[in-house]
Amino acid sequence: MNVIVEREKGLLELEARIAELRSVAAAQSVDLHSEIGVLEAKATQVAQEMFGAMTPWERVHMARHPRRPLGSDYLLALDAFDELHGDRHFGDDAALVGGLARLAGRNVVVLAQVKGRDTKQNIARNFGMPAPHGYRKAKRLMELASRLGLPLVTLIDTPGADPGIASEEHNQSEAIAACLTTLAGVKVPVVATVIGEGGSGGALALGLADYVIMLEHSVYSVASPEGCAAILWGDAAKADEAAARLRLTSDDLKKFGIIDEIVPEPLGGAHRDSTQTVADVLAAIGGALDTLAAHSPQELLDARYAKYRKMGAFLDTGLPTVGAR
Amino acid sequence: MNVIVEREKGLLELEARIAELRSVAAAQSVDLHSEIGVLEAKATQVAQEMFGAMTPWERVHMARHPRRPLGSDYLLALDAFDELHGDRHFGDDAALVGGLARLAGRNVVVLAQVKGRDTKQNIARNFGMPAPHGYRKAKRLMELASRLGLPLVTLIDTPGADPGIASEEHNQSEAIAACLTTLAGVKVPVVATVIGEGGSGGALALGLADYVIMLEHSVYSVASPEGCAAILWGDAAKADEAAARLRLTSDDLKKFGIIDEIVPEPLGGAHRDSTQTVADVLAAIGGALDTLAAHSPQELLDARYAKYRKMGAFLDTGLPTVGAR
Amino acid sequence: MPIPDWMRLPRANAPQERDATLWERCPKCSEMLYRKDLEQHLWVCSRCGHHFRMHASDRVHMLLDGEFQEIAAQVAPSDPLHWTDKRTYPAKIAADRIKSGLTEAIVVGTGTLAGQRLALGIMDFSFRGGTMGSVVGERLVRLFEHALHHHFPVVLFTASGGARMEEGMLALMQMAKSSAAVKRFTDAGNFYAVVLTDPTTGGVSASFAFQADVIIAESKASIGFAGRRVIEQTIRQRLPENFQTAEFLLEKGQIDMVVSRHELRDTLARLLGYVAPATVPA
Amino acid sequence: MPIPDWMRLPRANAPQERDATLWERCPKCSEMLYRKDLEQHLWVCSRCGHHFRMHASDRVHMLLDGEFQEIAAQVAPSDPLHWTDKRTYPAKIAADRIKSGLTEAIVVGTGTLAGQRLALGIMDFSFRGGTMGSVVGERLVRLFEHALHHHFPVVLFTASGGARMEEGMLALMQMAKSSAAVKRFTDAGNFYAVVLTDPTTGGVSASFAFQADVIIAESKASIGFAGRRVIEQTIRQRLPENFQTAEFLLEKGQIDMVVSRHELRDTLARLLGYVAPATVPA
Ligand SMILES: [Zn+2]
Ligand SMILES: [Zn+2]
Repeated sequence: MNVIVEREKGLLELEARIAELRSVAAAQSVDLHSEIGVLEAKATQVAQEMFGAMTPWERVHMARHPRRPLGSDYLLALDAFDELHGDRHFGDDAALVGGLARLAGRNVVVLAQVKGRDTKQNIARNFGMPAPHGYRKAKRLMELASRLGLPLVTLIDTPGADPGIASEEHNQSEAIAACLTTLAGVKVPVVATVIGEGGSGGALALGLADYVIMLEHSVYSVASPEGCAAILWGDAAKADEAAARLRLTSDDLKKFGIIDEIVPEPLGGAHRDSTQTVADVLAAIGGALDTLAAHSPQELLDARYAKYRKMGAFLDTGLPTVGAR
Repeated sequence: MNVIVEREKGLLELEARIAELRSVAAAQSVDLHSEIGVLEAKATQVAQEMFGAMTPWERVHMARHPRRPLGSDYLLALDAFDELHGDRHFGDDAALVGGLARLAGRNVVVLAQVKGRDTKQNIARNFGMPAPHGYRKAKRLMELASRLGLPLVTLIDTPGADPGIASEEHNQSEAIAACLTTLAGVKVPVVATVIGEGGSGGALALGLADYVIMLEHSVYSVASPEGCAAILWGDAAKADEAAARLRLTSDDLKKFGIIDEIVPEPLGGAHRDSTQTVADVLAAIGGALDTLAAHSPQELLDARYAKYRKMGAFLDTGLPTVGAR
Repeated sequence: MPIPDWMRLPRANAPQERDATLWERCPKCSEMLYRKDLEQHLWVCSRCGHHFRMHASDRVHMLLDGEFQEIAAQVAPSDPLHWTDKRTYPAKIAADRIKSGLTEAIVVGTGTLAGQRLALGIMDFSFRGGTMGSVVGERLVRLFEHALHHHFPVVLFTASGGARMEEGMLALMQMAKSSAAVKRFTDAGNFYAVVLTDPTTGGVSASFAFQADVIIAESKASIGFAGRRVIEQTIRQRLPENFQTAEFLLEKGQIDMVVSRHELRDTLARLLGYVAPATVPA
Repeated sequence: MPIPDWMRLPRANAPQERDATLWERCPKCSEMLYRKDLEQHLWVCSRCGHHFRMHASDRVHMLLDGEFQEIAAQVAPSDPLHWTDKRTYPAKIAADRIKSGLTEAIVVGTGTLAGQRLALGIMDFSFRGGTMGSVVGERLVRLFEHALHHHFPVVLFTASGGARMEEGMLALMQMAKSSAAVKRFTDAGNFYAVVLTDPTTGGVSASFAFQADVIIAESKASIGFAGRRVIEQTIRQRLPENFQTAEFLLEKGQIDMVVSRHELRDTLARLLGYVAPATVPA
């Protein structure tokens, strides 16, 4: 059960009533101006209270909202997109879609993790969890982008890489690991955007980038809050506490220097205005591409190495004074 | 039924009788000197008649002789060999073995197609017909050789690439095609040797090389004589005629410039002295590596391109006068 | 548009099933189709969508804005093996020239597609079953070298029964020769797309056909390494209907897209647009 | 041989199951083994061949000819998330230091193996389950940079439960950080071998563990991306016994070889010999 879906029901009722009053007013030429004004003020107040300051756990649910714009919505909004299928060896993975695209006046290669909107779609797309042949298709297209000099744009939205038997048999570890070395070496700008759930290594496989954007209420985490809670407290119900501890929100991650930019969402979440949200994200990506276009391949590679080289928090002055010696 | 195996029976009987006489002579201190001499002369004469000039079809059978030294025999004769397994994605193919090796004082990466010696081994090694994951392991090791600066040594002995359902499902075409582009681009010397059957594209996948050696009675063909006869005459029994037409012997191929060196076999074929044959082949490879070692990576790449660039026989002066216009 | 030599070969004069009648029977659904209509519909059956094999010259017309500058047209087959089976190799070549109106199993050259210059190679099954011999290899390499020099993208249409037996190992070596040319071309950052048409097998599928950046297949085209019959003989059972079809390969992750012939030109135009933003005057 | 700091940590003084007794019970066959014998046998059960998890310092002694020059020993964990669950992160670190006698889940440095100089990194499951946090990432990168500079081969021993939760996304980013370092190192023509030991999973398996030129696994080691329990919960059925074992991975083509611990040093010596022909004085 999604806590945001539950909580926004009251707001949706309020908005339905406003719409109803408006149509009554229009149809019967009654002046309901002040009644509507009161309800609108109320709706705004409710929305502010609900969404003005969300807990990390609420933001996890926002990131998983069933009406949140999906990878496929972004692909549809591109100026042009031609999907390229398959890893050439084993299969085509609908959970990780890639192709040639035009975005903000540039030709790019785009890679997007895509969840389904309903159960049927989710089964076809394996709930957005890529298999090894999905990551191998991604690697193929990363190399294509690098060779053709096309910038690489990735959209991240996955609970994690597929944890099934076949995926282990086909070496999921190597598939993700190979994406990471490939991204470390591509000679073109790489812009990654977390648009929903950034679930662990399966997300990072598309996330080693020159510039990383997060949609405001997306989350990006070393482990799912449920999994983390189960490990730490043997109790998945403490996921809300784990969500808070993991520092998985966009503002936390910006402070840690793990992401570079946050794209704000409409009050109440991206799904309240999907079209605008998608446009805002694509504009942010376009801006990043403009900046990166000024750099030579070698400059990009050096800057990318330097960026990840300094990631981490540690002491470098000998043993810290934690614990006894 | 192998025609060479059939025909050498008489010779083997003769040799057995000589050995028998020798042991009788030794055990009973009888002087059988002249009898043995007569038989030895006879054996030499028989061998000369049988093997002095073989037809292409006989040489096909020599190349397929059940006691011919196999890829595994060469690997065992290396100064050192550590097998590296698997394509990292799908499986390990026993029909195409690869690893790090020491040969003639050099560290190299070796790739060998390996048939079995008996039915059990042949099932394990799929009769020397590599599957896509075999060629992908080969590609991985070619890239490793190139990156580490280790020369690449390949040993070719296959009826052809595996033609099964799973191999088609896993894109046998692409697996072979990728070996070819990879070999075209490796920055190290490549020496290929046909030690038995060089069957079509499945053999060529290891055959794009700076220097190509053939063991005298090996064959290297665009199609199997049986397959060729079936296509041309609808009659696989005409394989002997096809074998002659296809020009698949080492001397023909040397004339066409397709191979660079022929390593002679003992009279009667490589299996008559496997140890010596294997040593001769390894020495020839060592010699080729010595020559190639003098060249820079760029020189190797340029020479390799030029070598294959000029392969083919065509007219370049307009339409030839074949047929009517 | 100046018509290249090979298009002037007396194809129409030869008695050939395709040219002899006003009507064609669809091999898939048996519908009788009026030949003029069929040409207009790019040789696609208007009833069942079956894609007929298509002549190289028809493909050129279908794809290019106008002129086709052929390359290496004068490169012609010789007979290095002095081959003969039921007929001599030269006799086969001569007969296929008349039958197909082509000088070899591939034509290569340059032109523009939707205003974008490209190097184009088209194989034709009607010449020696689209087999690859020395001429196919040489023409391909000259095309890739020309395209490399001018930084043109390359688009190839494949249709092939594999390596050409009558040239023996010289034919097999064309796999190596063309692969080396592809490698040089793509390593330099150039774009190479292939369209696999019915049928694409053997030495062609196992070399340049599967080395492209983007691999398209025409609907229902039969594509594979080993021939269907060889596999059936090996495994001693019948293969499923869709085995080695374009659609099967898409499902197995082997190709990027299956495209109907009607969409092919637009698809190629878009793909070229991604990699060659600067258009040339049409 | 000067003993590095981390070997001087008071491991032996801590009350710990391994150090507390003269005898160890084999978790596989239940044989009681005399601890001194077990150490002599490289922590391999003399009855059933079970490979015990091994301490990093024991591995160093097992592998190197003599001295181990530790690198980045002073790089130590901080607490960027101010993490606390049942205990604080610093408290966990402090406890594991005493328990393991290690300053972190990896030690890195240089030495010679059979006369051949190498850069060596050894993870130890007894420190935070071998999880990768910022210190593991930083020490790894310093090792690879040092090896790149000196053109040494790198050999890593992995043992890890994955990324370290207590450092959140900073831990996950070590996958990217270490991958970038591996890429630079191998692109420059240097040799990198890994030995996967029990267990190697998650963020470590999905980064530097599977990026090596040669991948060895110790007999019976458990190796995989997702944990066994996660998969069993997902598919709601029990996995076969050998699933995710070293032997299973070999069969599936994922690794180059499975090696018994007794053969490990000789195997590594041979592998280093192929890529570093010039030996240094031992
Ligand atoms: Zn029809
Ligand atoms: Zn035991």
